[in-house]
Amino acid sequence: MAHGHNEHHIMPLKTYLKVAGALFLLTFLTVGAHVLREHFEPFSAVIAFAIASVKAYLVMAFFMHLKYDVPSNRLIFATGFLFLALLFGICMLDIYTRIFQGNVL
Amino acid sequence: MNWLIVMNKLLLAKSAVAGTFMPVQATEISKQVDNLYGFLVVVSFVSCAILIGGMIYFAVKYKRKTQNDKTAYITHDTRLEVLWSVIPLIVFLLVFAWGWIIYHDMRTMPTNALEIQVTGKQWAWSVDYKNGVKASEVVVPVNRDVKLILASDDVIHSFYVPSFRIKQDAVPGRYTALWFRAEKLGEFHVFCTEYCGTSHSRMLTKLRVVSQADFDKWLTEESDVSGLPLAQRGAKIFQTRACASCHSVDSPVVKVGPSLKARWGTPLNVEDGTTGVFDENYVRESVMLPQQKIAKGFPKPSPMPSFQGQLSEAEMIALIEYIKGLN
Amino acid sequence: MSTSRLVNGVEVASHYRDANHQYQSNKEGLWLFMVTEILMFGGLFVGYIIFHGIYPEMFAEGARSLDWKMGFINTLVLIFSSFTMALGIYFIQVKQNKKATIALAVTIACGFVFMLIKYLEYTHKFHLGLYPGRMLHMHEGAPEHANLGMYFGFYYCMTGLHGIHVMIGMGLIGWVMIKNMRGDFNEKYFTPVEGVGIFWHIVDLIWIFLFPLLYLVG
Amino acid sequence: MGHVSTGKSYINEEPGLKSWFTSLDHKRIAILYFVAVMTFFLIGGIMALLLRLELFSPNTAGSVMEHIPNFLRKAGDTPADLYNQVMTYHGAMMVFMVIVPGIPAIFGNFFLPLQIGAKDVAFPRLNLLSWYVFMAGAALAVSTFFFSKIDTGWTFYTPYSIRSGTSVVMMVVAAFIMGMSSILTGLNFIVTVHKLRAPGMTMWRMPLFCWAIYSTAIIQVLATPILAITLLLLAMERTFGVGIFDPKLGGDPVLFQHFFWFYSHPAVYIMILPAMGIISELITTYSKKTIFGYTAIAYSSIGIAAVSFFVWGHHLFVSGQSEVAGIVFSFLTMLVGVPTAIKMFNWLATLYKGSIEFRAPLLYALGFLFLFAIGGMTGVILAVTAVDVHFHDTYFVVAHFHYVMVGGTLMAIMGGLFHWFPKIFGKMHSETGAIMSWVFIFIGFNVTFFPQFILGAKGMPRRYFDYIPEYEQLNKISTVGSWLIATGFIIALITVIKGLTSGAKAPKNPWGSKTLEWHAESPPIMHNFEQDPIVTAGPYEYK
Repeated sequence: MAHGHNEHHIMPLKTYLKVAGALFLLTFLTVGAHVLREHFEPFSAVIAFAIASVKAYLVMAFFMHLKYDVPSNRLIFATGFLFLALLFGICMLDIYTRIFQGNVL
Repeated sequence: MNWLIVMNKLLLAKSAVAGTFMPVQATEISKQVDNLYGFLVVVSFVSCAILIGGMIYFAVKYKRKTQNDKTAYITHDTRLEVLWSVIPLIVFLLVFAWGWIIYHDMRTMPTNALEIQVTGKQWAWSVDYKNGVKASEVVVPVNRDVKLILASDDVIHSFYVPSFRIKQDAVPGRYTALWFRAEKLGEFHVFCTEYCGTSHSRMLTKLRVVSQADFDKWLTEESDVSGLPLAQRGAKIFQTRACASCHSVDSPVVKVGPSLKARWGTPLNVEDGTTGVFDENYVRESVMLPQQKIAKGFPKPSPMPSFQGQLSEAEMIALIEYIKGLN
Repeated sequence: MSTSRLVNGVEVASHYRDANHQYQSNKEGLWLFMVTEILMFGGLFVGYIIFHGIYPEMFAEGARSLDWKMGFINTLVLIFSSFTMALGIYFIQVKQNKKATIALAVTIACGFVFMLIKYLEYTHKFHLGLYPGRMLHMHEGAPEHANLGMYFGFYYCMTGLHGIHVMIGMGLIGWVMIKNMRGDFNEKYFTPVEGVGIFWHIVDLIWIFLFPLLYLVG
Repeated sequence: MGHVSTGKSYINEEPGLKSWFTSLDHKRIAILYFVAVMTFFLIGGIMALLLRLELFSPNTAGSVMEHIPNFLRKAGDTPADLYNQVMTYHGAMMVFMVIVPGIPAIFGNFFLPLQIGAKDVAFPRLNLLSWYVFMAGAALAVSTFFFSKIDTGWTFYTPYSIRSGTSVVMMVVAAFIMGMSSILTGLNFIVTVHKLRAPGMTMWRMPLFCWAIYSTAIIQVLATPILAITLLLLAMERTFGVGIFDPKLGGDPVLFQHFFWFYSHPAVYIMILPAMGIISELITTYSKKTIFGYTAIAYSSIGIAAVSFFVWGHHLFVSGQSEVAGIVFSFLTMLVGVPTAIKMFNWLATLYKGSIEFRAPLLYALGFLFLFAIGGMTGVILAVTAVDVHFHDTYFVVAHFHYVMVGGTLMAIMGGLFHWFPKIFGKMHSETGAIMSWVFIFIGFNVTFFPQFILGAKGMPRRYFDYIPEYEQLNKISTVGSWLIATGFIIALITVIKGLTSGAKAPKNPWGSKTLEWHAESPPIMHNFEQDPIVTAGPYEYK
């Protein structure tokens, strides 16, 4: 309860507008990169997801107010992604080592 | 030092324990597994003795005497706690490494092994040799590396030979493999250990270890079935196709499907109400298209697989001849 | 047992010390719930990426049948709705509850537009016979890859589950909008709006990744 | 106790049956769970007895399943099919409807707020909702019984579960719904622990039961969503043939196992961690001594919760998972053994120089230590790759997890029940009855399950309706043991009923325990405490 009586942080309207603007811009950027994807191969996927991650950050930090929330809530939300990475990481570990293990078949 | 004596005793106990309650050790790997297992049992026994023994000792010694017993106020002891975290960790890492070494051997396929294709399907194993011999049991020569390539026709099965301490799932859609080098002659159980439905517990077969000479003889004999009388050939097919896992032939007991004992020529009640006679055409239809005429009182859809395209006409005739002979 | 009392115009359940205590607890509960949403969708993403790695060509074939322009419009619609949702909370915070109602209404409208576009996409797919899994039955030509149904399995699972969330979100926003019109919220108490808002942003967040995953990378 | 009681309690403050089903009080909700879970336990237990009866002798002599009345059977089911169905229901019910909700939803619900000095859980409405969600899921699960039943085993492995002709989708949806309930309960408890502790009740002054419930809640929230999506995909697979898990359509059945165990292995710790929490409480109370290594036990709960997410692949050593993955998982599994060992030794050290009173709860706790030591060590054996290849899917595994789940969790539930019985119901139960139940359950348990280790070593696979003759003797012993366990539970049931109907009025703190729940009335009033407690010391200050 770090905020005491002033528990609700109010972000100025201008920030909302800026964030929304940035999100729109990034969406156009994504599509732009998609249209011109031949020039970016083999990185087009990386670009698309990098942009998506930036957008996700903006939504989480500003729209979801995580930037101004208590640290424990940030930690809780991050845990979700962490455990997702775990599931992904180990499944990939199995599947890729299965493909490359020459000695079994 | 005392430690050495203790270690020595442990090792002795270990070899005494290794193999206790375990099936015959028929391969080198099985001895290694049993050694490791024996060590684990001893370690488990020692730690259980410390824990359970300590617990009983304390419980008796510090039994409440009066309502106002004073108890010691001990909150922790860092040295002790580190000790009983680190010692188990070391033991665990030791057995992990030991297990890894053996596991790596199990998973590393030998070169120049005799390759046999084993396919699981509900609920029988079918075994294919390079020369075209098809069998329902695995016959292998002694003292020779054998590699089984496992596949499955339907669901996951698991090929398990307790005496060899080996097991591997047969996964549909891909191949898996296991290998062994049998050192003992004899017959060994093969179980299916991945739950696969109705007759999971009857998906058994034998693994027969014979001498190289007997193996060669068996392989030639098996590949030369065309000389046999029709009914005997049929019996062979009945066996290799594992028909016996669902149909009994020596008694009227129902396993999964109807018994075939003294069935030939008898009247037939089909599940949809029609009737007929148990004759050549009915048997043929039931083998090729099992869902067509299911006998009354048996599950619908029938669990029987279709053998359409798998049995030649010649084999079908032999099979029918065999069933006729069961009367 | 939950009896409540009124503290500074905020209803506080008896097991909380004060309004802030209650607010912080509710907020934490919300975030925990959002973690489960992320993980649930995440499972689908993991499956998608793994099979995309195994069958890249099949997935490319599937992605070609999607119209990225539709996805693009939907992305814009959802981002805009996220913006209006955030505005809704902002207006309650600055005591402009009427404007908040409008912002929430616009958010719901965006939800409708999103679902409408989804509906058009789905019906178009159905028209072509692009159903999930074994129901896939292309009316013109045959799929290049026999298991194309898997791509559409993922497509319908992911967009379908997302669509269900959009609809639930619309319902929830409708609920807080009505509550707001009744004057249940003030600058001190608007936890339900904030909760629904976070839910709606999660829906947006998931779509931000679904769009490149399904429509662009393929 | 020198204190005038008004005679009001959560039990009688609101009259009428209806008030129970609409109550937001955490204690009443705990009782609702108690009744439901015990009912399912009874059904699951009867199934277990049936299974053991079938395995009394090999199938040549005929099958017990033939005596199942016709209206409970699907047309054409052979005895083997019936056995597989009973086996599946036993597993699925005991896991999803008894052990997973068991301790958290009953004792956690009742005592977590009491032990941290709160008036209720953080979200009382959500708490009641979780019960209804759980009951809806459970009802759906039970109703599959009247449709096509289910025969996949509780693990729903593909592709068998895709091809099985039984009501898999219904069961999967039921498990999904019960999973939601589990998530909501976990979420509720986490916030309760974070936010509702009484003044002075720091995290490090919480009783260890609360730490255990807290760790469990974390697993519930983080693991269950993956189960949810896995089960949804399985339902999709069955209805649309999507092909993600179906090898016929290019899918990967081993991936299903990964996804399934990503939940189900941590779920094993959902089942055992709260039990460990109860044991910590019992051992300190009945040896009248502060717990040894409080911090270590608390951290080991969190440690187990964390590491439990990294070890699921040890269920897949022979499944066709890669060798590398197998080795990695074996290594990580060893790490989870350490915090478990720490707990065991700390409990042992707590007994040292205590004043040990042999009451039924303590006997159950000692029984727990005994059985869990065996269950735990055989767990290590199974985690060693090379050895697991032999033991995987044999009765050795069956014995191991029963030693942990029954020998561990169920012993803790029974110990907790007799420990908290006076607090929950405000009446004293018969000590003799409780001890007799322990004698039968403890002995019966070992008679039932120890022979199964040997059966497994000899190679008898699990989920077998029939077996080869050489396994007969050990199976017979095992079956006889199951009758002893049943007797023990019947005695326990009688003890509980007699305590409820004719037990003497319980004092506030009959066992001289130090934790906060014993400062409340027996049974507690609606808002738990007459005066809001202020905590000034740790939970186990037996000086």
